[in-house]
Amino acid sequence: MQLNGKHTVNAAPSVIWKMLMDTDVLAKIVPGISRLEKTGDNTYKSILDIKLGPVNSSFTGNLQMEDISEEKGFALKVQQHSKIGNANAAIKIDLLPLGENQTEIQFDGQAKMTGLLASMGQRVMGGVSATLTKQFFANLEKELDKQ
Amino acid sequence: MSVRIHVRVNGVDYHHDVEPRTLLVQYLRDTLRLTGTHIGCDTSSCGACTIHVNGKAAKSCTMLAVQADGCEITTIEGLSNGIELHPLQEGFRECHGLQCGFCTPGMIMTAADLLQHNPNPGESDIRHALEGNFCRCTGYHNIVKSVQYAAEKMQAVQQNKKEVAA
Amino acid sequence: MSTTNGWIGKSVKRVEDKRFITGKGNYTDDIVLPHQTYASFVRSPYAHARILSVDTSAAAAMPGVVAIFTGKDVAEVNGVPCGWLLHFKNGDPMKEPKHPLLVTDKALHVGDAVAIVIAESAAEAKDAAEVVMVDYEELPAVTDAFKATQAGASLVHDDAPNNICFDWTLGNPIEEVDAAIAASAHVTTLEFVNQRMVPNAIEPRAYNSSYEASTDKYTLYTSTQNPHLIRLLMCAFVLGIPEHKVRVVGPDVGGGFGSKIFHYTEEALLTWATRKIGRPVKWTSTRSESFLLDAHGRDHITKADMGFDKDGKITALRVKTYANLGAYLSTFASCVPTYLHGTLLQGLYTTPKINVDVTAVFTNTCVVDAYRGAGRPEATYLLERLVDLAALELNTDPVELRMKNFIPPFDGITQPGYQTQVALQYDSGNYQGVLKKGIEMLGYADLRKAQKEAAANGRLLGIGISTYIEACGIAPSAVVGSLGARAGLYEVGQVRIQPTGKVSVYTGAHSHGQGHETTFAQVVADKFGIPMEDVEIIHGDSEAVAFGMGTYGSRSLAVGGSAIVKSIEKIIEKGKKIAAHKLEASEGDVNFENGKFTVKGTDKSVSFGDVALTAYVPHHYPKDLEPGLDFSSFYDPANFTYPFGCHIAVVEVEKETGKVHLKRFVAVDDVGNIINPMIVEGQIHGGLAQGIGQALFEGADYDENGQLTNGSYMDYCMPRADDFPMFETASQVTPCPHNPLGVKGAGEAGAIGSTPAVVNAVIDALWSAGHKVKDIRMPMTSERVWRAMQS
Amino acid sequence: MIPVAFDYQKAGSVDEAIAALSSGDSKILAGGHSLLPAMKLRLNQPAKLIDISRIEALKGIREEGGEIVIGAGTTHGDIATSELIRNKLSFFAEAAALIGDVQVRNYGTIGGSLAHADPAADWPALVLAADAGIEVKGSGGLRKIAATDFFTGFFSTALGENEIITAIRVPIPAAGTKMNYQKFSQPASRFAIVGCAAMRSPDGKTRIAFTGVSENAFRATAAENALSGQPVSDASIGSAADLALAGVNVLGDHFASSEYRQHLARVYLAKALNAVS
Repeated sequence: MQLNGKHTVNAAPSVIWKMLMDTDVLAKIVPGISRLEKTGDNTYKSILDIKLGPVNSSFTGNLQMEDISEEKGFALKVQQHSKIGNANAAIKIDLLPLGENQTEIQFDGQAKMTGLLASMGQRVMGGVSATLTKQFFANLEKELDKQ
Repeated sequence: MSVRIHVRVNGVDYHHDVEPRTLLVQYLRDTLRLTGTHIGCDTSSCGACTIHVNGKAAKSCTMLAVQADGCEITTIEGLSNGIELHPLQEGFRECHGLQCGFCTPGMIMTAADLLQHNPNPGESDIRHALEGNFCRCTGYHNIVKSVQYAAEKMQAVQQNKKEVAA
Repeated sequence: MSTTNGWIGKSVKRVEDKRFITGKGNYTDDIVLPHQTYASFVRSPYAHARILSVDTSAAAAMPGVVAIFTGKDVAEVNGVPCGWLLHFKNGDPMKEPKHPLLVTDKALHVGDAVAIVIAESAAEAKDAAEVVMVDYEELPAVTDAFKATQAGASLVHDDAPNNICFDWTLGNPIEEVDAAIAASAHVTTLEFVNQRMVPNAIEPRAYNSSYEASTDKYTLYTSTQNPHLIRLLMCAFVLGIPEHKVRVVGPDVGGGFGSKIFHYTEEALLTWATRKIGRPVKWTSTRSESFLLDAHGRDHITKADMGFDKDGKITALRVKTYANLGAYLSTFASCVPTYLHGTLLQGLYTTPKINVDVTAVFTNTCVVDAYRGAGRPEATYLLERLVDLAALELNTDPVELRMKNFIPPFDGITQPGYQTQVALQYDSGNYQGVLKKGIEMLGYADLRKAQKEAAANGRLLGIGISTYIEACGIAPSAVVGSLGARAGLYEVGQVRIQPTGKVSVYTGAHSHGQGHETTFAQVVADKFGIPMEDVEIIHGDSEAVAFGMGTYGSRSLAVGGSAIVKSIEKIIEKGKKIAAHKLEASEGDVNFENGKFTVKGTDKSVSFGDVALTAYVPHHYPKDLEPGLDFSSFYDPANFTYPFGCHIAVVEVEKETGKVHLKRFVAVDDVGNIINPMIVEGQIHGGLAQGIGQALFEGADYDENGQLTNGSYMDYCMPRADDFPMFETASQVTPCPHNPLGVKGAGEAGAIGSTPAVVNAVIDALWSAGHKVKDIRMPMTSERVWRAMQS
Repeated sequence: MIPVAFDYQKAGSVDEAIAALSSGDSKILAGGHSLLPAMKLRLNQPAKLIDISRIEALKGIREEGGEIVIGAGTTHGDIATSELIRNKLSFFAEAAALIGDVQVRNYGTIGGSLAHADPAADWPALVLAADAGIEVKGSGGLRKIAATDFFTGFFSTALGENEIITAIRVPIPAAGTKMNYQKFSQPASRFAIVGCAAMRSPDGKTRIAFTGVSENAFRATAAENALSGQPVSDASIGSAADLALAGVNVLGDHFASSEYRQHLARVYLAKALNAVS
């Protein structure tokens, strides 16, 4: 499954960067996170509760940030396990400054599903990814407003 | 946690404690040992498990046994009186509407629902009514003919009754 | 032996129906044994993964759990075997990696079983299986048969370089074929995919195995098409237990279409496990599991060239196919893309030069094996698409082009059989006859006019023709043995006359929808001149029936029926001896007719029943004759049988959406002599639905990671009642010259001719509007057809 | 085929069901035809089901104060065959007959379908085009949510955590209003790849809604405005389609790519509009 898109937020890349690197903030932004624990440099252990229509399941796994380029971008690796299947994703995230207080967040990557998620979920996967993305940016904006 | 249910199946009353997660089809097959109702899929698509609940066709794999509490249920085993065949059963035999027989009980129960509402269905009515029942053997051709046979037979019986009454 | 009382050829209503229409069928999942336990499997969610660890401790503590076994527990047990050994072109044997009952190191496709959990109830088994913890390391997967052979592709089995199981060729030397193609006035070329099909018998596979320690006997109830073969393979090749201690029963079976021929790992594992735990173990596949595990069909990637001379005569055919076998070798996997495909590439045509080259490939997908038609649909699809496309390209009529190239009629008796370029010798045929009848039924000329008018009005009508030939009743044993079969392909038929003259017939063929209990009884009643209700057909139980090879490849009547006829002949022969003694005549003067033994030229006779009674109460009996009237025969046919036919589809394509509407379907089939026209017609109908299903609706899709992305009825489109018109069928009869019934087989015909007919019709519709597309990938979804119209 | 174990409560009244809902991880069981299939596959594992299928107050179709009121527990089958619906809200009957199969229509309910908010379900397009109100009840009492506010995203609605849909209230269309629902079905599941519902009053006021096209069903307001009071022609349909789909995230899947689905949306909009003009 392809995951890509972009979103413009009214904040400088440095602000966004700080938020993305902050475990507490990240836990609020990533949709469905019920627990996020830093386990090392740029690695996290996570529990995600995904409730989307027919699918309601708890995912456990890791988030990892690689190829970190300060305030510019990073690669996010996600490995999640659940009883209904596993999801692995590799997403390149780039922050592009658009003027002083504006950043375009670009993301581009792929997610792989296994198990029931793969065999039963095709009809809804497109919607899942679009929705999770929307939620992510909505949460991000909410956090930005708070700051 | 078990839940007490009372159902009337093919005219017989049953009282059982069932786990809430027990599907009606599992209750019929495993508890009552009425194995004429079959399970062919896990997405409520194939219709092999079709029975009548309070006179209406239902996929018994998409209903919990607890939901059937207090209901009147008819399965393929109860469609006829055991001696005479229901016109649909007869139709399926006369028109070679079955091969392996696995989808047949569900197919007959769905067709019975159709004929209750539409005693004189056209070919396309029949085909549309059977969209929730898969058959892999017959190509449906003879199933359509079987239902037509039954419809004609049932109408003839009705007509006969009317004439006798008159 | 002549027909005696007319049962043969009658549309007798089926005797098996009564139990099915009243819900009294007895399918494997209906059977519950005393102290029954239930199994659930832990299956790999990855197509290719190393198994780092398996932790069953939490599962073992779950309520109701009786036992859990992992790959380590069965590491010493053999895997399930392949029944057909082929060799590489260089003479090396094909790669035959172990197909273990449970995997230990690596999972090779999604659904590969890692552990079995056995519990007191199915629900508890499922709950516990869910908490077995398996640590996987995902490995790269291959799914596409061609890509899997390319450099750099990851390996499914370390000992099969380039993922090739074997390569294989048949026909004329490739140089000759290349030269003939090069010299042709026109060459039609097609590159296409014959997609992967999921058989989808509506009854999911189910097994129930039990073991009795006091007698050291096993019983396995299995949803199989061939119980004896399962017993043979399981006992001799997998578990190493003596066959006489194992009873295998195939009770009522809810459809097979090939997928229930094969010996599956679960059958052997349950039989192994029941002894371990001392209780019966039952497993019924869920539909989700069926999608992932029941051997799929087809999956060829093919490039084919057909050459024509300036007069439209076919000059040569060259075929290169990559056949996907899946992750392991299923029971007949190796012979399907080779001896059941390559040998049919003569089709109905006089093509003088043919070469076929097949590369059989392992991938990280479900195994692929015989599915209704098995190899023959692939061959027919290829030929009939090529011929129809050539007609479009050459701007000639597809009927004419076919007629021009057909092999002339031959009966196989006064005229010899037809020797093909690809090993087979056809038995008898009249190919012109079926095509002629087909276009008459269709009203071909008028329809062509209507098509033109429709095109002028912006409507897209298409007429698609396909003719086909198939090879059924695979035989003889010596020949198939020389081609690699590890078993004989005869059939067993025992006819036991009871003392009262009633007849019990034991056949090694297995009925799972074909109606043997009726058809076979018709043959027996007819031959003995007795009522049908005096005949009982017994099948599907290894303890009742001496032996058998089962039902597949449209073989039951041609081979199994012939075995029964052989036994009937023996009974009549012995009966004549008994009758001669009773009638005080010489044996040579006794005739058997209409259920009576009579002395020629006299009115002296004795009934069949009297003779039977005498055989069992031999008070006045020939001295040198044994009592009893009970014969068993093994019939090994002299040749395959070759049914053929003509299928024609009429479609309308929605211009705006690409949606295809099947308006009419005409099928004229010649399956030799017909015992029960109603049943034959029913077999044709079912085959048509599957063949049309392949063209328009069905197809398994794996993503590049080896995940089956349409593994349920929500995404895999099963044909439904409202997808079809009424079928217009007819038959022609060209008897098989080499079996006693003159029958050829009807089980697969419908699925063989119909697929190319529908695709040809859609292509024809598009050409009628000027869209000169060569191919649309099956299934021809609305989007694919729409896209074809955009180009 | 076997759901994870759960507790079960049969609710005798809406209030009882609402009270039960607040007790944690529970789900409402109405017809069960969206929920049980997911539970059988263990895609969804609620701890408790609250069965509202026996609550008579949730069933039935009636006319009341210029509205047609459809109880949330009314089955698709009952809607398809209701005389009242056929006479006054014909496209509801037409659409109902296209849902699932006869067995599903016999037990699946309109309320269950709306609460589930499957992006390819039929009802959302209908209630949107009919400008219906969704009446819901929670611990805070009864409230009405406009259909246009109800579908908030992918499988998500404006329904509160402890709220239950009680009825669908549809303003009775003015005499002479034409309505139509056009559906291009996914061939396997028969959910909508594209469903388009349209309604046009004699004075040309037009309402259009789509399902199946994007993450949730939506009203094509800009297209409605452009068409309202204007004649329907190939040209006006074409520009309405442009307006309807502008900015819409059109889904792509196994059966229809985004591009093809967009094309179908245009074709089916034209079919629906031609039927109501």
